[in-house]
Amino acid sequence: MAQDVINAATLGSLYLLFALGMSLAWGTIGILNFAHGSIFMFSAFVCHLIVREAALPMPVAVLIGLVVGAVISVLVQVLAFEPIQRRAADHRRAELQILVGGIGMAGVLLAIAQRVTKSVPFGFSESTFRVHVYDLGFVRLSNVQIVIVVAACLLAGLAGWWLRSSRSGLALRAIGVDPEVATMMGVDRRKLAVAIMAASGGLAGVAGVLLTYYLGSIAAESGDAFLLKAFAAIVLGGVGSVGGAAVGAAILAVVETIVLVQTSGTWVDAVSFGLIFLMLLVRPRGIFGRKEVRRT
Amino acid sequence: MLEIRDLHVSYGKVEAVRGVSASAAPGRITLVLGANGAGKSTTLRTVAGLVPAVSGEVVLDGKVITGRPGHTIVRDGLVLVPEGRRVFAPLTVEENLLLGGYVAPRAKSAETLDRVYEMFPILAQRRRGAAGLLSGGEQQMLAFGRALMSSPRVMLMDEPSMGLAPAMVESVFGAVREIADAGIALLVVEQNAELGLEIADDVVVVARGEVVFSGEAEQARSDASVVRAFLGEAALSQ
Amino acid sequence: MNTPEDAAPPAVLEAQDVAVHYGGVKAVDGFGLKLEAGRICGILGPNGSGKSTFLAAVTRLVPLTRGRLMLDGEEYHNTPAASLAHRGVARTFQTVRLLPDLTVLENIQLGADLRAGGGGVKQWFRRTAVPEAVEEAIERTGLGAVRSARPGELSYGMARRVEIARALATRPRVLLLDEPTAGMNQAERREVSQLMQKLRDEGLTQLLVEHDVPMMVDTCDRLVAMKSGELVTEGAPAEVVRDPAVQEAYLGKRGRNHA
Amino acid sequence: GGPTSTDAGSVKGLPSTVKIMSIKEMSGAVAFAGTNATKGIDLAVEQINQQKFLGDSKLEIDLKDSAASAQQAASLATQAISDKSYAAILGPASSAQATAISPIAQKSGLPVVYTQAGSDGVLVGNYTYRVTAPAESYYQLAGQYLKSKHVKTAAVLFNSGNPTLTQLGQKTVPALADKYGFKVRSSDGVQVTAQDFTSNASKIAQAKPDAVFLLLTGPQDPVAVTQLRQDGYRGEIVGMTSMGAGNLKTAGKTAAGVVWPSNFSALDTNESTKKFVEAYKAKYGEVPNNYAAEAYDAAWFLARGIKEAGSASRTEIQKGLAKVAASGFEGAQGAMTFDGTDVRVTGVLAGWDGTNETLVPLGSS
Amino acid sequence: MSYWYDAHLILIQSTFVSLLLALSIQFPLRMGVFSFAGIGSYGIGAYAAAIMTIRYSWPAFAAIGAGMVVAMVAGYLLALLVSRLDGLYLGMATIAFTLILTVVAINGGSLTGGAQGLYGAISTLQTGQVILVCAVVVVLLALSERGRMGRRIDAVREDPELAVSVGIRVIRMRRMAFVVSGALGACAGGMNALLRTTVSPDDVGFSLVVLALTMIIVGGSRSWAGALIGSVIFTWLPQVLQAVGDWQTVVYGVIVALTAVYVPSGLLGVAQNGYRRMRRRSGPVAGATEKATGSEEPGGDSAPLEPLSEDVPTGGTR
Ligand SMILES: Nc1ncnc2c1ncn2[C@@H]1O[C@H](COP(=O)(O)OP(=O)(O)OP(=O)(O)O)[C@@H](O)[C@H]1O
Ligand SMILES: Nc1ncnc2c1ncn2[C@@H]1O[C@H](COP(=O)(O)OP(=O)(O)OP(=O)(O)O)[C@@H](O)[C@H]1O
Ligand SMILES: [Mg+2]
Ligand SMILES: [Mg+2]
Repeated sequence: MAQDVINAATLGSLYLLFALGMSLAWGTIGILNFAHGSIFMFSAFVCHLIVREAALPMPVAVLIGLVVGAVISVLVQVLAFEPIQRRAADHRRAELQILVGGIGMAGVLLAIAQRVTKSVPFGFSESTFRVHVYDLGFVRLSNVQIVIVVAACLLAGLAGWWLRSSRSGLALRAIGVDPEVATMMGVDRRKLAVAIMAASGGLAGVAGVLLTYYLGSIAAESGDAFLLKAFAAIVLGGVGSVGGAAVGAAILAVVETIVLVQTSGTWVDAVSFGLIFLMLLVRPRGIFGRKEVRRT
Repeated sequence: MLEIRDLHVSYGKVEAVRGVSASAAPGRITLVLGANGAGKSTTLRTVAGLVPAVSGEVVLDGKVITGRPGHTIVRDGLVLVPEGRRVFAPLTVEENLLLGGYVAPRAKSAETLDRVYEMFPILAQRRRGAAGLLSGGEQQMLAFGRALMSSPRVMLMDEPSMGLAPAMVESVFGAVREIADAGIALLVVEQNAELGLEIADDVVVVARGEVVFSGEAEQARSDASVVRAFLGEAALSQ
Repeated sequence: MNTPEDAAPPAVLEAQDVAVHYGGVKAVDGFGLKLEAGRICGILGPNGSGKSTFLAAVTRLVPLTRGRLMLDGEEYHNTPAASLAHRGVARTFQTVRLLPDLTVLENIQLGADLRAGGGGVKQWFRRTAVPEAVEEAIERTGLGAVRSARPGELSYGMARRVEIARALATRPRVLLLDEPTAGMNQAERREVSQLMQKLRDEGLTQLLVEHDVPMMVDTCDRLVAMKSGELVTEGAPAEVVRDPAVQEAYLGKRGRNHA
Repeated sequence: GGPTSTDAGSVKGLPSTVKIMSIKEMSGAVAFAGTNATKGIDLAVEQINQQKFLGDSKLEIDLKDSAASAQQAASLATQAISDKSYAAILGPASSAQATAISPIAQKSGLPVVYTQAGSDGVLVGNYTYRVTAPAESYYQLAGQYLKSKHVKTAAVLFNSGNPTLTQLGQKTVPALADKYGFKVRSSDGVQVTAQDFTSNASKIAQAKPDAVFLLLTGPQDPVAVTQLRQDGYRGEIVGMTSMGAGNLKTAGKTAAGVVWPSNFSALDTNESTKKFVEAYKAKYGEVPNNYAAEAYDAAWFLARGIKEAGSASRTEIQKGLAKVAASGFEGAQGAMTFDGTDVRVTGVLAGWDGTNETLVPLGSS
Repeated sequence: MSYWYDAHLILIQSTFVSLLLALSIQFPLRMGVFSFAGIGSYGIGAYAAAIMTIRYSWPAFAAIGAGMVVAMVAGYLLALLVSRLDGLYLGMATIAFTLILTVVAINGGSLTGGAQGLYGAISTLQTGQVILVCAVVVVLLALSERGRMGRRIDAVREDPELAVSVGIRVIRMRRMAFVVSGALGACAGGMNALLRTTVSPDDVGFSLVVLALTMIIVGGSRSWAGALIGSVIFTWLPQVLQAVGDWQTVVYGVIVALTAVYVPSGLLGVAQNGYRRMRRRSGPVAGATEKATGSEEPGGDSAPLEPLSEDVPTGGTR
């Protein structure tokens, strides 16, 4: 039981780490980045290539993941999303185009990684970091698990504070509503958009590297499965709320763990997506989602 | 303080502004009048850096600001209250105001916030509510307050009285006058010419993208063509 | 209430004790009025007094917290909003709401589509709406020259007229207008006012929300003043405007001069 | 290796080249299967042509990428069918693609030889052959191994989205348990795309069975093994062929001791296997894996069938293949016999020693 | 020609199946209903048709029809359930619906054939019949894009509240969108299952959602022609990309990204613009209908200081 709690916490933290970056970009400047999963995978992949050449310690690997993720994410923003937003006739069409643009970008990253790895799993076995498992008698806990849970809580807290309490957080949310008026108020929207995408990609990179340490290895396709889970967690929690993403990730992780422990596991997706479905029926804008502001 | 010199602006092939010149000085209100589609809003938007000018220049405190990106212009003390309010609907009233003070120092921003709440008590009441849920008039107040938050030296206003009840128009115009008296330069576009002329110091009339009248408000009030066009026949016969 | 010689005509639409609350915000709180057949009734009230919300409640676009709505003496506060349009109630909105991809003509046809037939599958694919209704609405509002323009190319005044034309094209019996002249200049306002009076003379029942007091006094047969979601006073326009409560809350110094 | 006896000279009735379409997954998630298979096929064709196995006529392979899409695979098959110059197809590895090809090929009478493609629906008639033996046909090796280790209890973790793995987990292993005297304590499915097995691993580690069957896909294998070990599980771990092909490399030492029954191992001492491995190493400078070996056999099987037919006609080739199948042959996978159109091999027990694949001798304990 | 037809039969068939599938997502999208339930319906249709054919030897159209009926009922019930959802929340709920169906298919035992799926669904369905069905569907949908129905659909998408105020029963229209989407999706699925004679859980999933979405966005999201363009491109692209060898997945991604970025109104929009430009160039007579409506002359020709000269379309976008 205690072990299950630890496991659920780890899984939830992984989902959160992944979802956090996606939620940041989506909840502020309205970019639902479907390339997020590929950025996550590709950061770990690049890190793997580097670690293969030089045995690096974990913090350095995480840093590399962060930088790679941020750089790719900024590239995607500058090459795809920014031109789409600049050209799109209206908001709704831009939304769909960004989705598809992200899908295309994701395809490119995935294809490159697949080509190089031939879809054989890759990891950081050459890193100086060693997974160590502490057996506390009633539970077993590894050092990676601790790092993941701590990182998730810390980063989520930081992101939440940033959006709620800082001026740039406020400006970002304003950009998502009306970029032109935000400009009028003195907000440099291009710079901030690049900044938030960098943060988002950096988080994806950190998540990718930590996940790879945790699982030992991931494959080129690993990003896609997480993408859907993260999307689900964000929607469940309510778009635009970091706390929502955290709660969504936690619910998803707990449900999956329970189903895995209690049943033979083949129904996991049905139960977790069934739950999301029901939750949405009860709360159509997610758990912490604000009602859409609409007036007659 | 603010000088608009022979401004030309086009949207694609459409020439919206064809040589507008106007100016605003501290403590004075310049009223811009003109028919629908005359190019008033376009002029203001170009000054605020949201639309590129084809030719001509805008000079703020002796510095040419034409061609500079929109977000840098607020820092120099020029702010625009946009046509149609354009409040950030999902953000709260207070967040809208704080965003208005994005470029102002924090302490200053807090101080101005109190002043705005004092000027529009309804906004203080609704500070935690979403701006999009306010009534049309309330939103107009918010847009006005938001612009004040940046502590501007030059303020452009695009139809500030639209949708406001008479009493509120009066108090907004009172506020506009007060702001001008505090040494701010104001350039106001207004459909309600009768009221506008009452508080204005200078008047510019625009038609089809060109200036057709420019002078003191007093002069405008007595100019028959201006009166006929903007105050109606009734006013003329009075 | 009205001029003594005509006995008060029957109420086409009646709202009693209407309340719309949003959490703590009492947007409308026990307001009501009667729309008499072939008359123009106006609502005056400070910003945020609940005029638009009341209109939304009457047209069933927001749910009632309490109250009774009646059309031709028949309660309708549980019927869906769309059926209200079918029963002859049309409206315009405070902010211009046109479909950006359609031309002016098509936007107006959208209104006439209402009368193009029932809900049967065959009707879905009918090519044209009632063309007479569309032409009539275009002519009335003077939109002939811009019929093939798109909303983005229109001036504000024109766009507002399209709103009115669309409502007229539904061939309504009752027309509700929410600040139809905001952002227009004096001359344009006068035209809208004249159009409304002409429609009244043809028997159309109207409700007008406006902040332009002289125009309201000229146009309306009866005025209702509202404040904080409640009724302040009602009656003949000149009287209502002179009411001290109205002057205090709504008109301000200058407005009083007008009255 | 090649055939033992080759009659030189021309085989009557064959054109100067016999064209075969090879439909393989060369890109996408299962590209590793396609690229390795292609290497095996290239080697076989090189040998066949050099040895003049078909006399003066040459075997020519036209490689097409089905890019992991069943629709693309089926479309390529119809192109092969309409273009009469194709004599046969070497089919793709994924069951989804194979089941899309089979009915069309069978209907229009074009012989197809598959490797992998373990699903039941793949073999639909006498024109469809498969030279990868179903895992359950040699999986008793695992039973023998576990018996020698005196295993009494076992747990099963299988990928419930994959037909082959599901079949192994739900049918083969329970049957094995009956036969070799151990009990299956728990049997859990995981999703096709599952990446994290922490919960499953904890659950199994707490139950402490003597053995665990991990019937997962290649990318899932190292993760599941690592997590089981990290959760303190010390018993036997038995997998299936997906453990091979370098998939355990990232798990390294943690995975030492994992075994899996395999239709092929490069370490096999079998004569024909050794010959293949040597030739492969000489050509590519690396050790062949099962995908390469199976495809190599498939190509040779086809060549034998063509020779037997003595004609490039599709119906004749089908008859030729049937004859070859009836008698069986020696290939990279050792001695191969056929059950209908489906191959059977003896198989070996492969294992992982922490850095390399090894051969696990049975019967030693 | 006939050789080419035979050799590319599968792609031809797939193009039409993809068209129906794309339409099943596009139709609700045109009403602003972001529903991916069409993909789930595709699964329902595919399994129903396969089961009816294999177990009960129903004729092709009866088997497909059975799937369509089931999917339409499911679509209607789903519409009732999710009536309060919109935007991407609705998208998520309907993706959940689709994924749940996939899991059900995997766990469906002998009825659905489990992870392996069903095979041997041999029927008499002809390519010509598939094309005929598509033609009928396209004609009906094309009608729904014009005239009264077209306007009403636009209104429901752009401004549901306005739509209600002109008497459009928005809720009913939305439900209809789900039902039609279910029918189209199930029809596509059923046909595909019978043409391929197999169906497996792999066939239905998130990747199909992504594919369908890509088709309609790249092709054009407002018209059946856009869906057609999208389905042609994404069915034939892999074939064309054989030329670039194992770079094909990379090139595919680049193409998708480029079209999304640089072709904002979809390829259909590009085609329409090109056509318009061509017509304009081809002579003043043809171009006359396109005459600008006066917006190019701010202020029109009214005298200055007479702001409201009648009927002059002057600008001012608010
Ligand atoms: N959906 C809502 N949620 C919360 N408050 C609302 C909502 N809709 C309206 N309100 C509030 O109810 C009050 C009445 O608003 P309404 O728009 O009806 O006023 P109004 O009389 O039309 O004002 P105006 O003349 O400025 O348009 C306002 O204070 C507004 O903020
Ligand atoms: N985004 C745009 N694209 C093309 N033309 C435009 C655009 N915005 C404005 N115009 C045109 O430019 C001209 C001037 O418009 P502008 O909004 O400046 O007028 P205005 O004087 O503010 O009118 P109003 O009183 O209606 O606000 C009009 O003819 C209008 O059609
Ligand atoms: Mg303007
Ligand atoms: Mg209002």
